[in-house]
Amino acid sequence: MFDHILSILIFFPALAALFGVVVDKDSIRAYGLSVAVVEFALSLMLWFGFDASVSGMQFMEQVSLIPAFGVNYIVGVDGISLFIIVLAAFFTMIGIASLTDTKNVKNMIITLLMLQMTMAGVFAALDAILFYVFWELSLVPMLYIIGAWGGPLRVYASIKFFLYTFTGSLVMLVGMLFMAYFYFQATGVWSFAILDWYRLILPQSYQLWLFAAFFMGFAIKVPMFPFHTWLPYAHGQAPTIGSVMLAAILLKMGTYAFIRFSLPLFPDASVFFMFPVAIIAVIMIIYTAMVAYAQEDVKQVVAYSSVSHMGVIVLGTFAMNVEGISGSIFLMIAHGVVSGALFLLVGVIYDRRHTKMMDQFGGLASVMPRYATIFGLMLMASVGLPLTINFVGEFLSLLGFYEQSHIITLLAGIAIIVGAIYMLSAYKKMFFGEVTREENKNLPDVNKRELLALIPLAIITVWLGIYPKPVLEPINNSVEAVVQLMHDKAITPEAKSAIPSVIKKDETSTQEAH
Amino acid sequence: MELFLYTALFAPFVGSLFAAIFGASPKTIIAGIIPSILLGVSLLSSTVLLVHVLSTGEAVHVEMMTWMHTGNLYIPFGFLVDQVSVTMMMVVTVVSTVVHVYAIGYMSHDKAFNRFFAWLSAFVFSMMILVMSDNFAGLFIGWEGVGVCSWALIGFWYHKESATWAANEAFIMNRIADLGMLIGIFLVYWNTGTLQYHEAFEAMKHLDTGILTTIGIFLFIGAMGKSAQFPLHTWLADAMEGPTPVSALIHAATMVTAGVYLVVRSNELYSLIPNVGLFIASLGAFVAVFAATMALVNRDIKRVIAYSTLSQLGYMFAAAGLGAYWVALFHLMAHAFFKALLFLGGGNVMHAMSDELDPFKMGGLGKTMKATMILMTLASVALAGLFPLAGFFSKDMILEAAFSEHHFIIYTVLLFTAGLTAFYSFRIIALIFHGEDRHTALGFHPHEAYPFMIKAMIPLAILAAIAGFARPYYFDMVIAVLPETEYHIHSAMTYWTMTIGTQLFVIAAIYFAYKKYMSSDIKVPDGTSEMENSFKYKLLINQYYIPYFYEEFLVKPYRALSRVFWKDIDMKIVDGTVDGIANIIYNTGENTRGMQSGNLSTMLKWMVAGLVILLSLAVIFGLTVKYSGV
Amino acid sequence: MFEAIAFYLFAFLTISMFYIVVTTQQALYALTALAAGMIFISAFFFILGADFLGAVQIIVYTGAVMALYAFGMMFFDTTRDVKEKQGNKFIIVGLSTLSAVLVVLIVSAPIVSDNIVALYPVVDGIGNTQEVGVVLFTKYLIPFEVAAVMLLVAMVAGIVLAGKKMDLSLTLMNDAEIRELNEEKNKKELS
Amino acid sequence: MLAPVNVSMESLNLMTLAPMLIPIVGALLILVIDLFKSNLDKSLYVMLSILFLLMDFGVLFESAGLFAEGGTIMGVFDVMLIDGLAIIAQFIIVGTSMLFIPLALTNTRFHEFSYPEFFALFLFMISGFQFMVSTDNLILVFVGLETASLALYTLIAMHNRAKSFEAAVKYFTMGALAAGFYSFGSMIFYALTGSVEINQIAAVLEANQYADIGYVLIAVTFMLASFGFKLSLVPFHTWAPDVYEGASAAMAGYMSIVPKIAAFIVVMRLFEFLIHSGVVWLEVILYIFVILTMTISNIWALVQTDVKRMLAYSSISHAGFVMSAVMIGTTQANSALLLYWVLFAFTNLGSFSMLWISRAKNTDNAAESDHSYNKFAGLIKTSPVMASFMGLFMLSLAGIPPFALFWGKLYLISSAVTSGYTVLALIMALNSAIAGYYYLKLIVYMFMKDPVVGKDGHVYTVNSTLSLQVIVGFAAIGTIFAVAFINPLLEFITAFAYNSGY
Amino acid sequence: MEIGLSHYLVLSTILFAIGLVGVMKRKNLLLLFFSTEILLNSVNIAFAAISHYYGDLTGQMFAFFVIAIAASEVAVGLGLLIVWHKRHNNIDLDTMSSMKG
Repeated sequence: MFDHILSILIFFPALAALFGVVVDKDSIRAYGLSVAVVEFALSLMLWFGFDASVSGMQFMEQVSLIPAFGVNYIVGVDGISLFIIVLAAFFTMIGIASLTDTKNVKNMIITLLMLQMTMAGVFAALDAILFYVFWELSLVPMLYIIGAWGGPLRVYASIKFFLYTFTGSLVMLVGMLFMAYFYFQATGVWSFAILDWYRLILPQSYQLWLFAAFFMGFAIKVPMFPFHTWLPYAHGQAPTIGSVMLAAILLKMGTYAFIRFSLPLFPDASVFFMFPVAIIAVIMIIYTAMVAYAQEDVKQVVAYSSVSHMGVIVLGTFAMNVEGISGSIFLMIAHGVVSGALFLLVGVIYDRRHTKMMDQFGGLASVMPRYATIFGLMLMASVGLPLTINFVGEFLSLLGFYEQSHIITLLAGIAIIVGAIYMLSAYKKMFFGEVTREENKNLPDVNKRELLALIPLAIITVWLGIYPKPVLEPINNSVEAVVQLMHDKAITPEAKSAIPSVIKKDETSTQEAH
Repeated sequence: MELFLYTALFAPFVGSLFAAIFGASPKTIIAGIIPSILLGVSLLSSTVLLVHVLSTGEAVHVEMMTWMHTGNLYIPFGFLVDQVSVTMMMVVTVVSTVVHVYAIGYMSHDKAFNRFFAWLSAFVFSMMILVMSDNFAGLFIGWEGVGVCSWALIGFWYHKESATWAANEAFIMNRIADLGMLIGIFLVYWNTGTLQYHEAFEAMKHLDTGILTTIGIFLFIGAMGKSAQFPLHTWLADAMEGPTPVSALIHAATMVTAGVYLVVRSNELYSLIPNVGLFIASLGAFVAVFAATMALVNRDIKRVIAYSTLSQLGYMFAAAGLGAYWVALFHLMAHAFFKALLFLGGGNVMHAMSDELDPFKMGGLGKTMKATMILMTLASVALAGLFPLAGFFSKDMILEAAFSEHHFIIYTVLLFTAGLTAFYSFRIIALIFHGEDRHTALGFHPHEAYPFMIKAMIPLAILAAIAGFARPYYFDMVIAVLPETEYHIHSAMTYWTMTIGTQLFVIAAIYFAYKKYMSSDIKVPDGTSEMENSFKYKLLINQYYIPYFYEEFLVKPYRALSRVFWKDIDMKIVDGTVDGIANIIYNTGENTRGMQSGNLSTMLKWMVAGLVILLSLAVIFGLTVKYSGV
Repeated sequence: MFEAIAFYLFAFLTISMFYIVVTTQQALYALTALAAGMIFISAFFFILGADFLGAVQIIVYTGAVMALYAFGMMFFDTTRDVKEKQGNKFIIVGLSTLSAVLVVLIVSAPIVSDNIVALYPVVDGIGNTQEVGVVLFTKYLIPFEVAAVMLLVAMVAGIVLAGKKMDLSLTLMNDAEIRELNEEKNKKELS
Repeated sequence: MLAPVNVSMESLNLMTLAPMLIPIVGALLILVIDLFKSNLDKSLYVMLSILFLLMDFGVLFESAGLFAEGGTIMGVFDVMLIDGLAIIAQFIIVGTSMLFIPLALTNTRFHEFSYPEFFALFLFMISGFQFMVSTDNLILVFVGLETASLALYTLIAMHNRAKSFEAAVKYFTMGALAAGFYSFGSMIFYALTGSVEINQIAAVLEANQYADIGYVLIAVTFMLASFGFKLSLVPFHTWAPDVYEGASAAMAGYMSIVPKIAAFIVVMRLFEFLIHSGVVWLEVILYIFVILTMTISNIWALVQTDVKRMLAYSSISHAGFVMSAVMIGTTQANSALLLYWVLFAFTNLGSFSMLWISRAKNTDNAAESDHSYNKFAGLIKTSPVMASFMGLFMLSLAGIPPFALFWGKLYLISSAVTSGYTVLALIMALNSAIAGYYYLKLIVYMFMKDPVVGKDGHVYTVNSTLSLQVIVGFAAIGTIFAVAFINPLLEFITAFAYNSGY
Repeated sequence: MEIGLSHYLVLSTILFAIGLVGVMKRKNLLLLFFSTEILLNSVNIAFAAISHYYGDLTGQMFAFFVIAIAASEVAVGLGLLIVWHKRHNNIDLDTMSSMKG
């Protein structure tokens, strides 16, 4: 039954969205929720069917699409992608469950289900073109969500979001075509299958150019400084659900792609560009954290905090060792959960007050204690408190990069300081102090529906913070395979030495087996 | 024994959860009682463990489960109860049990009673993790855990701006240090391949001194933050915005000593790098006198006690830095008891005075608050280090250590600080309990605290009184894990001279304090007196202008820079470039669309023009080929 | 020699005729000059031995095309001067001079062509018309037929555009009006 | 005396004529029917046209079979040339025509469809294009081109509105100029080589080793100018926006595809051998053309306020995009060109049909033109299905995967990459990004703005009939599920193009 | 003085250029059509000349078809001209710019 589970995961929501067209608009919410629940259940089945001890791809399916040009429908998951898929399904469910009264709710649900398809597709795709298809397609529902349900600047924000990412990914597409061409030159066969590409060892000069091309696409998506300016607009204008999906899943596409494409395909270039990228990451971390501190709109704080955290993820990715990459993948999931939750929380207050300006609030802790508690928990997770989900990822990412550079890690570590500064000051502005505004005095606390969405997130936040093993172990195995691949492929001596070989690990693992 | 270990560790956690369940509901006394009982359980378990460790001399080591495992990194939730950690456990559980019971009374009128206990127990749990962990990562969990609990408890009265500000300050300043700690941990990992204390210290023996020094410095930076050492000390005084039991437990007895614990725990590392140790000791000595001077003039009971805490932490670091780890630990323990007692007494006074903190507005409270007076005096005597209370034994050892290690400057500084300590301690005792009644005029109606609160303080009083005598037994116990450094002054003559001299010096200071502040012409200072306008006073009351410096040169520039980053760089330059490119493209279209004039004649001209341009190019190319080819 | 004289004479005449066509303000002058120019061109054809083409040129151009134009001109008031506002004379003059100079520059240099094999060589002693006929109805049969279709298309197009009431818009008329129109048409056909 | 010419019927290969003759017969039949009985309904003529085109399509299969077996077929004194390109191009021409002609069956009455001549001219035009692509004789190309063009001018004018006359006149006049260019270019080729057949020209030039490169370039220049007009390359594109705006949406859509593919085929035949012979100048010039056309028309499309006009500029841009394939000149590029055009046909069929469906008899006074962006504001609220379809086609045009045009772009850019045109590939990619903006603009209007025309969605579907819906549905299916038929299509095209030597 | 092919080609080119001038200069539709006729005719001379000098009939064929095309164009062009004139009562190109941008 697991043979086609990935395809089912990808296309079930799309099909359901099509059928959703005929569902009455009063019942669409229930319909959407049930579809999302089924989807989530499917993704859980995927998890349970997943063999954590295997490092390679699982549940592979392959259908030829354009054999003449080497384009295939190949899907499969490994530890790297598995959890993001689960997370995507989870957030779709949470998102639909927590949808407040929206106009055109039917369109919203259909769009969300479509979005779910693209998200599952991106992370399951093992063919570059298939990946690109879902990658681009995911822009469309998001464009609609921001543009149709967003704030006053929604059109500007949505177009900016779309065109910016679109531009980057077109450059990436050119890179992909070059990659396929090099593969063709080497083997005489067209292929866009990533696993095939993994076997190709390119000269360093090619790697550098291709890395740069792919980098454009990924960096804008992540978004990395200085390509990040679409994000505040997108988040600022998007409805809650849009921000949640964007922050929780869509941004992860970029960093995921780094691990899936850039690192294993271009190990030497990755090492070559490690420091420039790391410096950008450090700028992202500190600079955007400071910008976040200056914000007046709480949603923008969370938005900029996303950029800051993505910096840590990028840094971990480019650590080129198992600790760092595992950490960055874990942090992707962690940041997904936490930033998703934070956006949901911002949405809660926005629903009540229709403003996100922090100076409109103050003293909410006494008016909405439960809300304040959950917000506080997520805040602490966001600043990377140990035993919350974020810490594991952040710790491992920084730990990993420390092997490469002490100074940069030290600078990146400032994240934990500046992160605390903007988060705590935002929290202080919103929740502490006296309730000064009349309209804030009788705000209702979080209701059942909102709790339904938030409590699971809170549980995950703590659970995976304390016991990350179920997630970390599959990630670890797959990452080890990737790092080993990179090590084996590396051709320059610098790269060989920067990327550690994993094989020596056997003796330690037996030692730890007890 | 594992059962006791888990009980000791998780009982506070259960208590915290229990109280948290009632977090949002109105005050229920049960939310205070249950956690207190559970803490008692934890205390009992710790005692059992202590007995076990004492009797067998063996550490209890368990590994509960894996936390992180990826690549070569393996971090379990492992717990170690050895001689050092059991000491800390006893200190933590004893003080926290007392404080819990005390707080049931102290917080009885607070709306957020339940929340208070949830956080307080959570703090104890974090602290237990901190001291019991068998690896650096676990330590860091506790480290951050106590940080966040401290944040929540300092900002407990969140409607007060000053409280929330102080909470954030504490958290952020601790974070700065935590970064150092984190880097230290990374260094440990990449150099030794493990974070387990045992294995890491084992591996360090083979490492280069340079690396060890770096590790030592970074770990100590972590310790500096938590233990509020200069220059990260400002948060501690501000942290007094929290409820008094919090100050007693967190900011006197336990959390702030975590830094000392870290250094003691890493003794094997610091033994290898004596230079860093010396630096620690010097910094400790400096902080000791630095904080003591600030305490001299402060007009806030709790801040005075906080500065005193800071000063005593300096002592501990001085000891630890000099290699006298067990002395540091011993002083830590003794200090925990009498300082907690002092704070709780201060809490009683505050309660009595409706949260008034200025001792100048009190005076003569001894009449109404006899029990409190006795307890606080006792604690102050212990703090001052008079025989035979706990402070004498522990502090004297530190002085001896400094002396016998021939660090006479440190010795002198510490000795001088001892005098200052005695002076400021009794300054506030005198101002609060003795002298003229200055409060009635201001409309205060002081009353003694609940009897059970007083009773709750009694164990601390007893411990503060007798703990010193446990020194030999204690020594025998901890040398199993700590370096066996006993200090013997070579000549008995010198020893006695020193001891008695110190005692006399202290007594003189106490006398001076009483004399100065019991006089009947003490008035509530109004900023007009000559002393208040002196440079020295201004310097001290403004804490050497360090907070001012931070505000002006760090906080404000940071805020301004953030704004510049946002408004100017992010919006104008970075985003402006993006929009600029888009606008250039769009405007090019807008400005050139006139070319499509819709006039057929123009269109035809365009076509001919295109042809002519092509022709010219062709001719140029053709001629080039013709004349270059030939 | 005769050839050279004829060439230069007719070249001069054609150029001046066509020059008049593009410069005169009088539509009638232009029409006449064009017709004359066409006839002079046919002279070249005769010089070059393309008798059939020369004949066609005169018949088709001067006979048919010019007649058509003449009919066309009847619609307009031809007595009036043609007023043409010129935006920028420089462009026109510049572009055309440039193009002429460029092309002349290249074309005046002798073309060196080897390897040219006449596919349909001119055979001596046979009339041009006959030769043309053979080639036209063998090799160029298909283009010839397509040209026939093209002429049909042109005819249909001419009829549709000029003959079918394009001044009425069936798009905008309602059904009743159209019915009326059709009845009118039928009546005309019957009568 | 001339020797009698003996020709055997077999050597004539009259079969090669069949595909072109069928539409001619159809057209004549329509004219004849009209002679006997006028005022017949347009549906009759539409169906007749479709029938004949279907027959034509079937015969093309026959030709394709012959080609697959025996390679290129020359017929009728070697004037006709049925090679792979000719077959594919005819498939596209006839197929697209078949899909466009049902658009005549509108709900509202339009002037041109009341005349049977419309359909006759339409069929004549198709045969003209067919002749144009299935020969390498410049004369036949010229005649076929003119046949088709003259019919096309008339068809545009028959829409019978001021703007459509204006469009027809503009198109016609510029077309006449282009015809002059064409004949001048042919003349120079003839002067150089003594032949008007492209393969002969190629052979002679090859034999001379391009000694007269200057003359070749002059000829090429005139040819470029002529076909630049047909293909609407900048700066010969100026007619396109006006003509698209003036013509009916159905006609405009048709124009964006069929005449251009015919022109592309001729351009390929004409320039391919030059490029392969290393005429650097041509390569450079084409490079400039490609980039200018793509970029400038994209930039102008950005600022349009009318959807049809925007689509016109977008078509120009697409043509420039595809022109790059001619420049690259590899088999992959040529296949990409044809593939792209098939997919483009589907997408443009859809988008122009959508415009056509929404076309009212009168220009709305509130809106400044027939299909202004404003008209489509808030379409998702008034007519969600329509909005979704329109959005779909816009996404496809923008090159969002997995919709049809993406695959064309992919393959085309890939061919650039494969031939080492890295910069070109990047420029193509970036131009797609710029183009994204104006397609998106329509989506923004439809999905994110509030309606201005009225709450009644009927305004948008005034023309909707079953046949139009079928066509749109067909286009939509082709657009969405393009990936399903791309492989056979690509293999077919590649094989045919390769076997024809392109 | 031998008249060679070049002479004819130059003549043809000059006539063509005159035609181009006319095309660009003329704002009257009818006169514009005249100019396009000049373009085609100029080419015809060249074709006939090449044909003559190469002794090949193809050029004459081309010229023949060019004439046919010119004639057809005239028919259609005049049709359009008349329709336009009926509507607007002038044939000035400058009035013909309702679409632009």
